[in-house]
Amino acid sequence: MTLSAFGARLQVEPFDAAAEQAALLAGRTDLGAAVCFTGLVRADDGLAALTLEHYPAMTLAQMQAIADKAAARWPGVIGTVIHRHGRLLPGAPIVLVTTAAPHRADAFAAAQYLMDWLKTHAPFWKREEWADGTSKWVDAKASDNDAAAQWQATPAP
Amino acid sequence: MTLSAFGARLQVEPFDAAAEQAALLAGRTDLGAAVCFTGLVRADDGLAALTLEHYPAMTLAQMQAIADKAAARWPGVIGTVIHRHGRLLPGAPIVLVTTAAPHRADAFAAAQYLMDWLKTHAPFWKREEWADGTSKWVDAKASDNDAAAQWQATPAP
Amino acid sequence: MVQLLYFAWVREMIGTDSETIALPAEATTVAALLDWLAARSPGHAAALADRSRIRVAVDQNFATLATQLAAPREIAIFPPVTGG
Amino acid sequence: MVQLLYFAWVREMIGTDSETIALPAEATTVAALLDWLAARSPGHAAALADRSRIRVAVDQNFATLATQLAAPREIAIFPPVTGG
Repeated sequence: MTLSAFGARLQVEPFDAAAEQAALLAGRTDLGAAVCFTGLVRADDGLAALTLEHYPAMTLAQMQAIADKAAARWPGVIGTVIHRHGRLLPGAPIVLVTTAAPHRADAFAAAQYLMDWLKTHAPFWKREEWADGTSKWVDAKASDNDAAAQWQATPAP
Repeated sequence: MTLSAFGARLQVEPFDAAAEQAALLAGRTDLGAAVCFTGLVRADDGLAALTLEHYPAMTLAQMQAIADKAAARWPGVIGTVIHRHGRLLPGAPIVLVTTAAPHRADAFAAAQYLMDWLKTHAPFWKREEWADGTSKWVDAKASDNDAAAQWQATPAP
Repeated sequence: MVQLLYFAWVREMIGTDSETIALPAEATTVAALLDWLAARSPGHAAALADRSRIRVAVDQNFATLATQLAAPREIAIFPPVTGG
Repeated sequence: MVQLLYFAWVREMIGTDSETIALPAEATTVAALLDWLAARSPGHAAALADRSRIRVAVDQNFATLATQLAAPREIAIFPPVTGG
């Protein structure tokens, strides 16, 4: 057993999804399912770049806390959560959640739970730059909050 | 536009999940979400090997048909489904479903839909070899049929 | 002539993965074809003994015991699929 | 002394990402601290004008306007988080 079933990292540089998944699966023959989610910067409506600001110590601590919560909720699931910060261009990978479990339902659920939290409650602030040279801070979104809220409504397994 | 939003393949050799996902994302900046599911052979209870037999023309045609159904149900989602056949050892990757979409909910749903179908209705027959030298054909499982059935109960989006 | 294909333990019990037959006149449905096939050899009989464990595809479409056979080219007989 | 940290447009409007202050006696709650801070400069006043758009963490835990301040070491003030 490792100390935590889930690792969390914050970094500027890109991540290697295949290497992260391979690290989860190394030496294991009890894991029948591996899920890998990659979030990418969309070039919606002429977006030129996205800058993510974070609160270094708190953001990482909260990422690790939600990862530990996922580990407690889905025992047997292991995973890695990596979030990038700094300035990112359209098409760039921004977040990776990779999970592995004996069965696919748990691997999918844990990955979706982590993504719903990351997209809503993770302490990041996004600044959008547009093709016309303007830029603005993004407001919090209601639809993502709804996705995160469903996990509170669902009874714990 | 490609001819089909989803490709389906059957092969003996391993697949390269990262390359398949990269092919989906190439040149696109409208896709905010990429999901990759890998199914692996579990060494449950001393399993030594798993052999997948299939009905070549029909199995591939049915895989392409369900992939096209996913494409119709989740417009804007693209993906690739690869299933291996032949003899596979514990820990070996056996199936890959990789999807990409503007938003994560669609990418996750399409991948889960395809996996639920593949695990139940895809024309494969599995023969298990055990550490003690015995082997037997696997019977159809009720739990996987339940997972696939939920998609019929859910109204189409 | 019809190509018969067998998979998994149906193939093993019959002892071949395929055979080509002239469809007998009485084999107007899948059920009737299975009855006729079961009489071909002890292996056929054993493989087809429990019809609830037998699935059939006619020209690569899933069929039932009641499916009518109208000039089929390929009939596959196999256990319930176990998925990928 | 307390380290104040500012993020996103709060940081931009105040004009610095951090400052160290002696916590004033009247700043017994988050709300009272924000009142005191808003009087420090036009930038502070503008950044903190709409309290419904301000979130606060005390020693890296989310706080509310009513949270009591008992010897905090680090107070962060920022807009609602927009997630990753």
